[in-house]
Amino acid sequence: MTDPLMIFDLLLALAIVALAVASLSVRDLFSMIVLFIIFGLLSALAWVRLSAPDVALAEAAIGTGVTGALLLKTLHHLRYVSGTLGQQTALGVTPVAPVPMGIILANAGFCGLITLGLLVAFLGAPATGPGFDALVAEAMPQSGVEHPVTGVLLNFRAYDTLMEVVVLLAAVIAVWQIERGLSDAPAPVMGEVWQGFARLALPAIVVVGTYLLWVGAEAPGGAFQGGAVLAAVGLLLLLTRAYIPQPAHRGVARGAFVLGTAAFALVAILVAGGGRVAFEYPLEHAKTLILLIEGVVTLSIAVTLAALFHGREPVALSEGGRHDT
Amino acid sequence: MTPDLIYGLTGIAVFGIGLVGALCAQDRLRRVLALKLCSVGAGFLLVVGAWREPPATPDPVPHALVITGIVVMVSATAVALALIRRLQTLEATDER
Amino acid sequence: MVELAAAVLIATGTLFFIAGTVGLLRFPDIFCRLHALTKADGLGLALIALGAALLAGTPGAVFRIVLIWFFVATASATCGHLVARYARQSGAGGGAP
Amino acid sequence: MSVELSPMILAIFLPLFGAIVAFLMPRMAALIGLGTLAMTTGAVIWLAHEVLVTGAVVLPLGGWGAPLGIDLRADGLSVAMLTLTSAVGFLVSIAALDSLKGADQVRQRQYFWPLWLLLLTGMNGVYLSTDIFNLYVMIEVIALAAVGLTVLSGSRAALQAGLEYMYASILGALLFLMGVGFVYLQLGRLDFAGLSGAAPTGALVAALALIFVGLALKTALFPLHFWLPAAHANATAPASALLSGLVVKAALYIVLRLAQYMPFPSENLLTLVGLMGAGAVIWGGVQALRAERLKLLVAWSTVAQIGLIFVAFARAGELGLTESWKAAALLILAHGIAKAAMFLAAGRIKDEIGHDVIRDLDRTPIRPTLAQFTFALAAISLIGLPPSLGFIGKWALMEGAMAAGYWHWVAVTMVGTLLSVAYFSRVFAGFLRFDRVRAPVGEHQGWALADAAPLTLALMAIGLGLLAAPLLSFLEIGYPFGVAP
Repeated sequence: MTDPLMIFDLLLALAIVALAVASLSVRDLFSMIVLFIIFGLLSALAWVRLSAPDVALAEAAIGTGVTGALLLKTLHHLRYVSGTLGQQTALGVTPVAPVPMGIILANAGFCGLITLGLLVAFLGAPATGPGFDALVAEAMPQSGVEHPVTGVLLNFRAYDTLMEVVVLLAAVIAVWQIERGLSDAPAPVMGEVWQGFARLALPAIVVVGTYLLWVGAEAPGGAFQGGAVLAAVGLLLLLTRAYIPQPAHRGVARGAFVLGTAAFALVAILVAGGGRVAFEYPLEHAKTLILLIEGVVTLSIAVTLAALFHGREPVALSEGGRHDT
Repeated sequence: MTPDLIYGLTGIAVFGIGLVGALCAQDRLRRVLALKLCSVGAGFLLVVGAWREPPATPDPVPHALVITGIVVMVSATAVALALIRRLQTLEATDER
Repeated sequence: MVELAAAVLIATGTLFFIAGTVGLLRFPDIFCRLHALTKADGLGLALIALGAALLAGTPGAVFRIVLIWFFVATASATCGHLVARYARQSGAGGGAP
Repeated sequence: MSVELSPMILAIFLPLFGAIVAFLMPRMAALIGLGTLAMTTGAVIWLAHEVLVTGAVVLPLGGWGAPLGIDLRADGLSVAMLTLTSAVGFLVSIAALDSLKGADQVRQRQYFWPLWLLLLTGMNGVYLSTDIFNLYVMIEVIALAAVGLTVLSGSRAALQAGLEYMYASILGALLFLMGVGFVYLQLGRLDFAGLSGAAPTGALVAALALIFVGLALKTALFPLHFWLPAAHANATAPASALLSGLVVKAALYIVLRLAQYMPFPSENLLTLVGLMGAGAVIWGGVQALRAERLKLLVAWSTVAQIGLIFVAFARAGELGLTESWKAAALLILAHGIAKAAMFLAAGRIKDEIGHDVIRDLDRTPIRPTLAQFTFALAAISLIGLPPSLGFIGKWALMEGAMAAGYWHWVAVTMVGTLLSVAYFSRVFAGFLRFDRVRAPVGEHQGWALADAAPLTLALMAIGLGLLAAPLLSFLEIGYPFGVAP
């Protein structure tokens, strides 16, 4: 008797592929984004089925949540700027020099070839490569945390995680440099019920976010998932206009962006000494150091993601000005 | 038909769809979305590579890599969307 | 015994979800569809949450399930209100005065 | 509590801290930027000394060792790239001090330095890394900082070019990530030591192909070069010097490094790479001949030169791979220095004459300035006239091709050189006013401080040709080809 869960896997896999095709082929931009968000949530569910709860959490919170919010904000900006706010469907703006059909078909064929090649290579590969299981299991006692994924993220491959936070910092610097001044597509006014919901949800989100950060040492969770949930606090504040970014707050915001990277890099350097290399935490302090880094990085990620959602440096029009080059 | 085979094929299919979208889509937002599909496809592949038969726990290293990949992808998407918003503003002011 | 009760609860919950989806597909305009969605799915979710709570071992898990139910219920109510409000304002509601 | 830091850690963390402090204090960003660059150059020189004395230096981060943790490794090639990056970077920064001092360039001045230092962090990280997923994260750091620099000018053309560049670099990075996924699927480990000596099975060949296509997209190799000319031509002068001179080199370095570890599966794949390079040389040359503006011409010549580097890579077939990476490395160094000098000089020319349309370069009243002289010097190295480093690189390329009997690559190099002479002479004709309108020649322009940086770079590009022998022996230190480090 086939395992019932396998039927569920097959259905989920079909749903995911169908949603991917649908989200790229539907004409209306708003339905494209909604289909993409459902695709993201279902792929998070698929990763739970592949017993990867951390990744599912990260995909749901960051990959779908924050990305979905960014896409919706950009769509709102497009409709507001092009004056089609009232229209029901927002169709994609085709560029002035559309690429001839021949090149598009050639590209599509080229991609089909690549996908076919990948399929053959994937089926040919041995089912389970040797992998790092033994190495991680043997090194976990010295890592200072119980949960293996957090151990890998913040101890064995801490250099990767530091550079990932640097990527986030580079993103917020680039976004602040691209867009400046006051938002020319203000968030729509959404009425009292929404304000009530936000007032109810905010404290709960803060508690859930901090819980996610704290539980990261023993169970799925950690800095990035907690940071993304806490970023939702920032999004809610921005959407309900409870907080409108002021030019005066730029200094604090810049401090919060760099806090995570600076603390992580400093800890990584200061432990190097007395026979230890960079990123080599002394065993007895390992847990406290990792929790310190995780806390600071979470705060930094939350503020950075909220700033990426706000999408511009809050500069007073006089100083920065819309027309400065 | 173990889960890792099913989801491995899904991952490659999603990567292919994203690739086609990234190269053939005309609208800016759609291309950003297609690239995000590619990144989910690549994530699928790594997580499938980490999956082990149920009694054994999966390999944690690719999980950490995919989390890193997701955060990197969201920052790249944020910069691309900021560029698109800025271009929209400039194009709108030029038309008026 | 507990498994049986949980199975029955989850089955009825799924039935409500199916009813909600059929309502979504069949009803003519946006307000009826919203009605179907928020009511049927809300009840369906409550039943499934109850069934899951029966199966959940530790009290901690039960508390988390209740928390989940509470947040999804409030969120879906708020979203229903927002969609209805937007539909009324932009007149896309289809026929409603 | 004494903290002993290896120069490799300093080379990566100094620019990172510099970027953080420069972002926190925008008004003093220039000062912090130059200070950080000086310190980073010091760290690179210290690392070069260590590599000279003890050969390849390996630093297991976190003390975990290769497969589980990440190792940093510095050998001759990586230190040569680090020196190129910090030397060219330092001089471009001095030029940036001058070219971004305009009253209306407040925002550009504030944001150039944190983005440039993050770019430096990413590049130093690429040159020292031995883990392919770590390379992916570093490529993303470079990509985001480079896009930030491309759109620094804020004009609509720069933003459009920046968006195209963003799409191309994200797609390239994702192809690279998919390749990393397949390498993990096949080998179960992600570091270079695991790659060397691995039997080329189906998944590994697919991984190699994906990684190469991803990197070809990032280095703008011929069929995938569509994004480069607009991005490099529309950026501000220092930004385009960094983009063309240094950013493209990081992806080229990764191709060289992976070719040293990953076995090339077959001969005809290598000839395909060579053909793509040849296509780039010819197409880049033709487009440069048709270019209207000076910076566009220089950007198209980048496409052609990158094609030449891939031809150098494939010049002696599968057997010659152990030698041909040296010709490619020499060409990379030569192109890095000369192209940065040329872009800075093009920026200076535009400042002085007011426009950079090639056709009426000869209608300006002023006599040839120092910037035009620097442009000519840089062109000498790019064309490959002796004694410049470009000549040494091309000579090593042709020598290897002749020895292995691959005469067609020699022909391609010749055609490339001819085309480069053709499109550069279009510019020189304008400088020296040979034809058409005899514009009245005005008084001599004084030598500006801003010309110092491009001139030094151009003279370096030519002078280094004389130091080719020690440079080649330095490149071979700690050389890992085929041997696990």
